[in-house]
Amino acid sequence: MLAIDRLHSNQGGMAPTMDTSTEKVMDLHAAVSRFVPDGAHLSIGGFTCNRNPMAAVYELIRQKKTGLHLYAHSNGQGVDELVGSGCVARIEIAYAGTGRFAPTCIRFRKAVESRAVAVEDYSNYQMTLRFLAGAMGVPFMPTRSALGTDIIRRWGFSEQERRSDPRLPDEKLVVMDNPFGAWAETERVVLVPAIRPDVTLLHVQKAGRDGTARIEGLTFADVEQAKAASHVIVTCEELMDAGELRSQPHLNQIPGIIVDAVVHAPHGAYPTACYRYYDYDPAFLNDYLPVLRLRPGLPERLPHRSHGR
Amino acid sequence: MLAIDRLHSNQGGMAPTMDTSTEKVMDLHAAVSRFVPDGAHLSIGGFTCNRNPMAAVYELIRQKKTGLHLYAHSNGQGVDELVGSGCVARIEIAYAGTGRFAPTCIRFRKAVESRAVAVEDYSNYQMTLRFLAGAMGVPFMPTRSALGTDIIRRWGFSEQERRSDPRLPDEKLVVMDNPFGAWAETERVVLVPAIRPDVTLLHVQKAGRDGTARIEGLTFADVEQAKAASHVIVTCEELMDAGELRSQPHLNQIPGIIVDAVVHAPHGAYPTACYRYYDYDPAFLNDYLPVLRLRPGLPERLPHRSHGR
Amino acid sequence: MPDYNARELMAVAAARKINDGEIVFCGTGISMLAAMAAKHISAPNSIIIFETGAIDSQLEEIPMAVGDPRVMYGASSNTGLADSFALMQNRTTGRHVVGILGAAQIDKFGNLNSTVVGDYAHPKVRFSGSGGAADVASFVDRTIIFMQHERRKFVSKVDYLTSPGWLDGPAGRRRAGLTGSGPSAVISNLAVMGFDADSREMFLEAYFPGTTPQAVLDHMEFSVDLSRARELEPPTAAELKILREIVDPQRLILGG
Amino acid sequence: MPDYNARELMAVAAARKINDGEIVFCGTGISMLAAMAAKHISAPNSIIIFETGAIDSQLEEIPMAVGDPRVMYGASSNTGLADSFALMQNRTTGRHVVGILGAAQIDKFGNLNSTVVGDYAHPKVRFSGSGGAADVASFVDRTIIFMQHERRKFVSKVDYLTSPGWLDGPAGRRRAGLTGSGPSAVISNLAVMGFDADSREMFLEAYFPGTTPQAVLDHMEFSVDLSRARELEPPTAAELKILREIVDPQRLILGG
Repeated sequence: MLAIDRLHSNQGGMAPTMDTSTEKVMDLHAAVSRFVPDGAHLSIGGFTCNRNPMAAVYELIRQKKTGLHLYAHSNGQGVDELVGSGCVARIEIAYAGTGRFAPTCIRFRKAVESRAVAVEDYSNYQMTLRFLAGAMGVPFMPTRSALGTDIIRRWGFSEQERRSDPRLPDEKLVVMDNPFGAWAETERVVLVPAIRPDVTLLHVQKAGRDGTARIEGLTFADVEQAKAASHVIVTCEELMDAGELRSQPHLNQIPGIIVDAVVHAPHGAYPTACYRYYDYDPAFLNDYLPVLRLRPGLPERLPHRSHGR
Repeated sequence: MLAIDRLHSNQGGMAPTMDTSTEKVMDLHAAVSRFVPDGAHLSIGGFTCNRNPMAAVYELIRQKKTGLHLYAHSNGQGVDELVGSGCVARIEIAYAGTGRFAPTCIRFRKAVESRAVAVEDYSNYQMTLRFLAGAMGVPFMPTRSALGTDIIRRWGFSEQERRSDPRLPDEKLVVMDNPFGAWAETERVVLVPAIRPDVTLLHVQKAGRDGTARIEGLTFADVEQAKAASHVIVTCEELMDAGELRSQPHLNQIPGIIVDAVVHAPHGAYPTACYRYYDYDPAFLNDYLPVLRLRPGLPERLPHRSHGR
Repeated sequence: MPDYNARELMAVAAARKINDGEIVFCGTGISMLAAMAAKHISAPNSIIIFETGAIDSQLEEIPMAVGDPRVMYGASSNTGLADSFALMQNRTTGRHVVGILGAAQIDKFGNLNSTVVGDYAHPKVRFSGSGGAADVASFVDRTIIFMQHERRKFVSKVDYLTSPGWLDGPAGRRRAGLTGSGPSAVISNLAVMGFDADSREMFLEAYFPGTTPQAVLDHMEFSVDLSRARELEPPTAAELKILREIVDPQRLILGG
Repeated sequence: MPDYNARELMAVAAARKINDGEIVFCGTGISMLAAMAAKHISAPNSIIIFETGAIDSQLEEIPMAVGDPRVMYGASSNTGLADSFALMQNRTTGRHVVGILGAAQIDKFGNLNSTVVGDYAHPKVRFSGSGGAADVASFVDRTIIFMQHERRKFVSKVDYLTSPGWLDGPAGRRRAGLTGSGPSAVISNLAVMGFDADSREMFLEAYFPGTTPQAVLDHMEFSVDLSRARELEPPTAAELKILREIVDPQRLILGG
């Protein structure tokens, strides 16, 4: 049974499902239309200039998705393309930037300044812990990160907006005294709430037809983002027989059962890097800024250069 | 500078230190005498019949360590040998047993029944989360595990004992309403306190002279136990040049900086298993029970059979 | 009708309780046989997980413990305890898990004791302890429990409540803060017990061929409803063939 | 005395602040040069970590971002964000970390803004955001901050407090629940600033050759103590040789 057959509405989001079948390969168009409705709560993997799921992002843009609620820690090109293309209504994020190239995430910045998107700020570790809490099925994780700062004090979404939306926790975060006294040399913690995205998009090096996925090199928070989500779309450089990946199960971070769609998408992270397959493309990333300044309305012009859909 | 030079007393335990040097190889006698004083709070890696750090355990017994406070999730032979040899005063544990062989952990059971050791019970996941909290430097982790059970209600160490011992948290655990309402479909959580062992003993397949360590196959909670500890002793099947391990850093779970001593100890998990090196020894484990019944006072007789120290 | 022993009958009875598409949390021993047999009987898309970190094991040889390296064979992913229990606590995956547990004592609400007989502070008998049982029983939507049917094991009140069943009745789990459901079946060497959908109390669902409802009751400290009891359908030749030729040809768990 | 540019001077000034045996948390750019140079100057047993998961990187080529695969080269262990920040929050390892940060605004207590200019709800200018900076500034025992010395950047009050410095003074961090210490130095294109051990307020520690204490002050909205200021010792020939020939021979970060 395909996971899609079990989809039903849940508080306005998509109900979590699980799929133990062994054949989940589909094309990108099908995967995105099935699992990413308008208004979905979405998270995307990767970090700044590395392993952003760009093929899937461009497909979201082609399908003119709107009203997305985006969760990101430090995401660069993927976030900027989605925001710049008008797909995103709200975003919870720690950092928008690509590194030394187009470090300003210009379309994200512009959208925030013009209030075209609502933004709420966290730190990288807070976002990581929030995905981890979602993956672990607990409502929050404790940390000392950002105590005393405006990250704690200033909320991006109002209390009223939170309370009227069952897909948002009622509090941005909660500061609490340590109930174990000063255990772990900690007097106070901030509890950051779990994120449960409707869908997480990842680009990985290798995936099996059953959804088993292998990331090579830095994993960032991809594993936590996938395990936190109700649905997972994995795009991959190499589509493999599951048995090949299963012969070394300790190298696979993503078990097949949490994956809904596997898409073969060579160069699917381009223009960001995919370790052992290709580096980021500095020329593309350098061109992005002036091209956007000249032709802000044409986000689809660029991706054609690489994977030509 | 060797970590030992920086040892100083801290609330009766050993102060946490960190060692960035690149040469940490020593023999087992030296490692155990330096880093495991009587009364130390100790955790040992492995799970039931797999990768118990037996060589290090037998060295603790030879050095007649006493008053140890032991932390374990599901540990078999290592726990039973330490308890049976009178090294242990208190133990926090989820499960004592080896699997189908000597499943009763007979010396542990006898010691608890005769009150020769004080025991406090948790579940496997609670113990894992407690090590994880220690590794993450937070005072607790939340879970729904064991709500409504005697694991929550019955404490092994009294409130008075806890409050008079700065090395124990004042509470065994704390049940708390979810401060985020019913977020994550959770009304209530139990907070389990971080464990910060003075020392963790691990047996791994491969370690570098700088402390970098690689576990092959199941990692159990070894990584969390190591990162939670003030000191780490790693015994290994193969001692390697750090550069060899560093050429594939994604396969190494333990960064060298958290390790204090690396000991080359082939067959160091025997009679438990070490994946890709040897299986558990069913004959030894079957013999253990009747031999103990006949000669309970001779724990050192058995290990000689394997690594002959 | 073919001959069979109690372990074979228990393994088949449990295997029949596993639904297609479920995740089976396995302990050591007969629960592994049941999980492996289920994949060949009625649940080809069920998968097997172990608390030690192996997700979707293929189990070529029978592991002797959940810590046995053999649990890794052909898994989809292989890590450690933290990931494995997180998968059970996570509501997307956790609600599809059926946990197979065992214990030293059980009460009528399916609460389990695997810790002590006697007072916790002064135990008469100490057992191994919870292990992952309390976690599984807390997180997943249903559990199947293997027991030896003895009067001292089916008790009015467990000496120590290690793993939550239905606690004190229908609202017990919700009041305690547990989200999943409780036990769905107990499989012993004499019978299969169910739990009433309203009262959450144990009842006799089926007694093994060769025994009677009253004989089952004689092995329990508390009484249960017998009105729904039927004789268990014995293992079929096909089920026994799977168990004996595919699952455990060396009879490591099935015994002699 | 050899010629050098401002970046070279800043890199050397920061490298000198790194102690042997410390863990250096690196961002992108000049902080990487400083960390790499320190290993060759005075801190051979210092190590480099990245928030993206590389622990004890050897950095053969200069990465262009902390997400660049090049950060993994020769690392002792390589995982992801969760492990990397846990290492900083853990008090055994965290207290040995020196974090190198940058920001758009800084106040006299070393509090940093990398989020917005103007009101948070109606920003005049939006920046990239905290990234890992708020985490590092919260966890570790000391930080070194790179800044461009401009009046709009050294401000009386940051528009948004992204990363905690000393907050409102000596007791600020403790009151907020933070355990580590705050910033120990600011290195700009004009000067090195310290923080007073009692008041935790910024003071001028050293001004770059070619500038004056007053000229530094002219580039700040708030005033600082100048009484301890000395002229910074310029980079030695040996330091420049390390920077130019070993650390960044292609001048990717050092520039033309």
